[in-house]
Amino acid sequence: MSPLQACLLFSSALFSLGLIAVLVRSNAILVLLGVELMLNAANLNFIAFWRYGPAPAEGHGVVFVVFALAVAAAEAAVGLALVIALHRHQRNVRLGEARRLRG
Amino acid sequence: MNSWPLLSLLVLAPWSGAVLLGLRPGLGDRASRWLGLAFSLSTAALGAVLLTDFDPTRIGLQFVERHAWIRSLKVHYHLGLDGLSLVLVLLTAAVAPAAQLAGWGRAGPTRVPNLLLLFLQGAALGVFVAQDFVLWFTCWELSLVPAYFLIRLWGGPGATRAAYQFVVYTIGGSAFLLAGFAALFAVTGTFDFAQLAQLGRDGALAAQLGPWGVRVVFAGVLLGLAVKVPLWPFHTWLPPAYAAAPTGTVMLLTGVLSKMGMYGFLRLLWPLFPAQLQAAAPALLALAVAGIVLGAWAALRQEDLRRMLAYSSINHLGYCLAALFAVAAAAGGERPAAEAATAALAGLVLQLFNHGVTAAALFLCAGILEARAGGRSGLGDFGGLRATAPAFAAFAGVAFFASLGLPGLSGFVGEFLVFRGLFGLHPAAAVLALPGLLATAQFLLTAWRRVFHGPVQGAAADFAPLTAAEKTALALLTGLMVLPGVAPGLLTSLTNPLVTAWAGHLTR
Amino acid sequence: MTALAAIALLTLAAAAIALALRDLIHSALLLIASWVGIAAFYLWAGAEFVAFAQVLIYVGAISMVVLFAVLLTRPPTGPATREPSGRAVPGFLAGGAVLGLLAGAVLSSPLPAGTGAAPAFGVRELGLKLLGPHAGALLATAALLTVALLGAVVLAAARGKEDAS
Amino acid sequence: MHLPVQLTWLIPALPAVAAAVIAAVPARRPGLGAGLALAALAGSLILALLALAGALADPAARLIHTFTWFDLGHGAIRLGWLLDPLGTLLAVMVATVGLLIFTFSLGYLRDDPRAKQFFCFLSLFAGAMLGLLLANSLLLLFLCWELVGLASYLLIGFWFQRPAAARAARKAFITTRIGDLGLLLGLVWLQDATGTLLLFDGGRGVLETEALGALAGASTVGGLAVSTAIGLLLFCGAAGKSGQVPLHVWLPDAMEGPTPVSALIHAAPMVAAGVFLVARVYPLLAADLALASVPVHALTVVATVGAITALFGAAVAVAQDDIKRVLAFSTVSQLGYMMLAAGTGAWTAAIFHLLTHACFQALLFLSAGSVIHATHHEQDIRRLGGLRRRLPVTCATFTIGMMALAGVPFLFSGFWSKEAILHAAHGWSVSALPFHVALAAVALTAFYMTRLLAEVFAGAPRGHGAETAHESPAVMTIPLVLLAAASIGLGFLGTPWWPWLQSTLDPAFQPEPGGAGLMAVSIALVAAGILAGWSRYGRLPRTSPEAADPLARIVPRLHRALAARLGCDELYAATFGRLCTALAAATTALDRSVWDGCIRLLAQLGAYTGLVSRETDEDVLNSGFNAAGDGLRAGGRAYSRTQTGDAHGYVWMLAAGFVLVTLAVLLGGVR
Repeated sequence: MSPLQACLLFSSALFSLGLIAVLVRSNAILVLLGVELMLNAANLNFIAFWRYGPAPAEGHGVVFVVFALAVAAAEAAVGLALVIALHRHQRNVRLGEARRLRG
Repeated sequence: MNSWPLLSLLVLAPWSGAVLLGLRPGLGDRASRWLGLAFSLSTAALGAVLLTDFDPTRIGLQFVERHAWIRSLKVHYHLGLDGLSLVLVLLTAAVAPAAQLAGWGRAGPTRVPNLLLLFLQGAALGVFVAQDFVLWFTCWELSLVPAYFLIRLWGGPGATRAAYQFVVYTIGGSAFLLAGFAALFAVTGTFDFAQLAQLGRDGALAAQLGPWGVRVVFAGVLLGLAVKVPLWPFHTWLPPAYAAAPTGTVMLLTGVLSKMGMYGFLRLLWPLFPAQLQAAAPALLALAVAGIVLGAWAALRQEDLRRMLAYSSINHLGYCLAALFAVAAAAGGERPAAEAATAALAGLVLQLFNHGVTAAALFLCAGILEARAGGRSGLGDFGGLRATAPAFAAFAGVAFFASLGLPGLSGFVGEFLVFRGLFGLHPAAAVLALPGLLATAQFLLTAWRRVFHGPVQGAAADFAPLTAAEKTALALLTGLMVLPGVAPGLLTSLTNPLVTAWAGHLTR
Repeated sequence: MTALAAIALLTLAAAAIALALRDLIHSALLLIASWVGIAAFYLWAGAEFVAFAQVLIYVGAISMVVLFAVLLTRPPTGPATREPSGRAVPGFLAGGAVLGLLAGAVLSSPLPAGTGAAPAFGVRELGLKLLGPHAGALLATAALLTVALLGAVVLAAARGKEDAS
Repeated sequence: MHLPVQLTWLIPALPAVAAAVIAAVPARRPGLGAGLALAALAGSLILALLALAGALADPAARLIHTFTWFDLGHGAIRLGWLLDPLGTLLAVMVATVGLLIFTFSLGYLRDDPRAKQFFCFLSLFAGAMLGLLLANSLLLLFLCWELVGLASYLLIGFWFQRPAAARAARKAFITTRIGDLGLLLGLVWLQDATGTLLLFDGGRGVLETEALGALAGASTVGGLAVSTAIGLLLFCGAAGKSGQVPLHVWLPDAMEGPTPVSALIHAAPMVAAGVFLVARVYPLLAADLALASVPVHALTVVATVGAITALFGAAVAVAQDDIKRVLAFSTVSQLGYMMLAAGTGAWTAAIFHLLTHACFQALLFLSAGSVIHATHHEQDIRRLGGLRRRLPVTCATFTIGMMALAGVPFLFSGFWSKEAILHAAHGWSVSALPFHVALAAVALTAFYMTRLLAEVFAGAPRGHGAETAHESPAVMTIPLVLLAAASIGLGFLGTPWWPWLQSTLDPAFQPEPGGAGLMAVSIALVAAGILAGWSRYGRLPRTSPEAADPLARIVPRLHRALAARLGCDELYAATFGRLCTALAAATTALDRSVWDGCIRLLAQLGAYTGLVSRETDEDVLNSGFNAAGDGLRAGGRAYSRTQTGDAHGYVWMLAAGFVLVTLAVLLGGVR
């Protein structure tokens, strides 16, 4: 098992954990945190491929992760604001009860 | 050499005045007037400093300020001043305070119009000293905003349409300009005028753009500038705009803003595309001569004083364009034409200054007439004014005869030098342009006769005497019409080395 | 490799426990630990700047936001209610399936071995890249952050009408 | 004591500065303005006399002073002053006549509230005129030339509230400007060809051998030598200023100004400027004489135009009824003589006639002014008459002027100068026609001047003005007497036996022998003219203003045509005037319809594109889209049932989709 594969397995595991959290938990905050974990897993992949990839001097992976971090920050801010809005609206943060979007 | 950032101050002083006026909404009319005048005079003060520190024997830019601005686009905050810029800065210094003073007698709000005038002044100064396209173009476009609002909000009848036409026309022109420079940047990677000019002289620009590319870009830039000056037949926005704009605005429009286009021709089009301009010059020369002659004919037909003066502006700027195109056409030609080219270019610069002052004075006179005739400015609305307002008639007479090219006043020297150069470079064009001179005399004297001579009638009967502000503005402009007429060396010495160098490029 | 294994184990464990806990405060704190683990991974991989950014953004900023959100949305009485258990089993099954698929894919793919040496890509190089070829994206990100901030403020502060309806 | 050439500028500057000062002093002090103007001009006269003395001390030497006006390129635009007999002599003449006219104006405009302005304009005029005469640079000359035009515009339009005066002023300016444009073009051409506009510059001036040779050697359009073309262009300016046919139309109209102005413009200075210019650039005009190949010599054109003008003016003057108009056309005719003389090579004779003409024409105009002043602005000779007794001094001076103009032999100056011209025309080798034309004009001149004299002074008063006339005050009559003396005396400066003037002006002048026969012919013609005039007008004076002119009874159609000035004004109005109006209208229409039309067309095009695209959208595309839309809506309704709004549900779907895709990739080998 090469280091790259190890890294990728690590990220896969993290991704799956996030996915399970998203699928199972009903608290909106935790769902959001699951999503964050999945995002982090993706970032891990970028770093791994940059580290062991063909052209590390170009630094594409790092640059991408930097942008992803910024976007994640934005996403977290908006997401948590949404959670607060949801809470104001239905007095709890249970995702299952937020069904206004039903078609 | 002064270590102050004089050119930045030059541009920012009127703008800071505008900001100051903008921040004080409750300011009274009186305070607004004085503030506007004071800040518009800043250009005169700084211009005097520049004039004393300016070294007329040097050809290149002086007072240079250069800082990186947007690194990734290689845009610089690059200001610089040569003889041509200095002459135009001095012109602005003369016209802008007069334009402020022109609004003193007018009823209605003063704060916002004065604010906009100051803004316009700063933008025009920015155009004259910017040496980087992005900066230059920003100022170029910024000048439209206040002009639009001034015409739209405080203009006479038909102002809405005229303002709209003015802005759409000129923005339409500048769109081509911008597109052209975007293409230039794409191939050269620089916005700096000096670097671009160097590339243009070497022919590298044409090589990089390809034979068709360079033509398209040239045409775009040409169109943008031609609308601004304006070159006949791109002039149709001008008479309505000049007829509708309030007096101070039209003074700046004709005195300063129309020079921006000419400045663009000299600073951008000619250095960047010498070969293309040379190829197109005969056709453009024909258009310029058409502007001279047809502008004067059209002025002969106008019944409204302002429209007549607007057409006379087209006529007078036609001389500048004709001089430039004749010089451009002669580049590398058979005739060793350095002397004629020098005369034409020196005449061009003189004509720029003189037309600015003269046209501003003429429009100021028209504005004074209008203010006393309840907004009318038709030639038939007056008569015998010289009897009821001799002082005003004297001022107006100087302006009329300066515009007509009477020796001893400013108009003559420029026109003589332009004709001298034009004849040396392109005799047929000079001969064809002569009827323009005749028609100019004809329409100016006809207008003079109808307004000032004959029995007293119309609004001339109870003509209120000139106010102190009007007298000051008129006296200032009159002085600037007499002085260069008697001693043109004051101006030509500033531009002589520059002009000689330009002409020297031709014979190389 | 051992360092990597340790980091991975710690991170995964913290994340797993965090997601299983019922008390949101605790799970948030544990998640912070997991994020620190990820930052450690970045350090291990030689991307110091990203590591610091991870610490600053996740450990510093997002965790605070999460804690605030938790505090603001905590039900007035008692701890969080129990999860409905009906989704748990299929959830774990699905997660396991995804993990299996990914692991299979990773292990079966012919991946490049890499140089092994940590690449020389420091903060200076990163800065040059960001303000050189990626200047446009940087500006766009700046705009995005600003807009997101504004949006978050609007969403979180939109009282009144929303409540009345 | 001679005037240093460096101080030449003082001569024109004194009146010019006086004009500026007068403009600045308050209107309440008219006397101050007049005094200042007189003093300044007197100063100029003294300086001009000093300059003349210097120039006469050595007529062949030219005193020049050159200075830089402004730098241009590697060179400079240079101007200069020149003191030679020609310029200084005319400067003395202008200053003297001007001084007399100024004095006369004191009386003439005593009651005019705007007298201050009048003296301001007069001073400006005198300054510009003196500058013109003493300039050593064609550019400086042109500058002063245009200022002279401005001053004459202001003076002709002095009573600007009269529409006729306002129109006449404008007409004068524009008509002369037509000629001036030719002059300007000539200057520009000269500058381009020689690189300078200085007349004399130590061998490099345009009138010096080197430049003249180069100019005559080069040829241009139509086979003309460059010197010919430039000379003709310069002559355009001279023709405009000196009222030569066909640019003479402004001159009679210029009578609308006050009479001293008429004297100033018609007699001495202004119209003389054109003749002076021709004399000044005579070497240039004559440069092509040696060339046989050129199609036309410049001087031939000058002589031809001069001959035509001389005859035209004299003929039209016969049938005019306004006292000042008769004199105006006589001026036109006399200027034609001068041009004729210059064209035939005798430019010294032209200047001689210019000097004598200045005196007697000023005398005539001022006498006419005296008549007009005395008769309360009555100018129609049919309403005058019988003024011999009421205005004895004026009558005497007018008679002297008339005799000088008509060329009454031996005593009067006009005789000698005209004799010199006829002599030159007689000896002209190109054609004898101008000589015969000039002879005809001599007879006509004597005839119409006798008519004028008889109508105004003989017989009985025929109008209220004439009946109540009183002699003018001394301030007006003294200048008249002085001018009358000069009209007699000046002629002896250039008699065939002692041609001092000619040889002073032109050191190379050689008097041609044998003029006695010619003199006899011209004396006979003058006598015939006077007799004919006397027999028609003096012997049987007109009895009432309405009575028909004797000439109208004999040749009514010719008389009508002459009275209408041969329809020149009408012709111009019908051709150039119409052309101007039409061009102006066409240009405006071009702007309105074509260029604006183009813009509007573009706008319309945009609008049409919009219209077409809208129609297409609605009829073609929309129907299709509507159908598709209906289908979509149905599909959407069906699909929307899957949208439970349950976030978890969505994530489930995502996960399932992910698994499916991954499986497809792994198992299906999709790359």
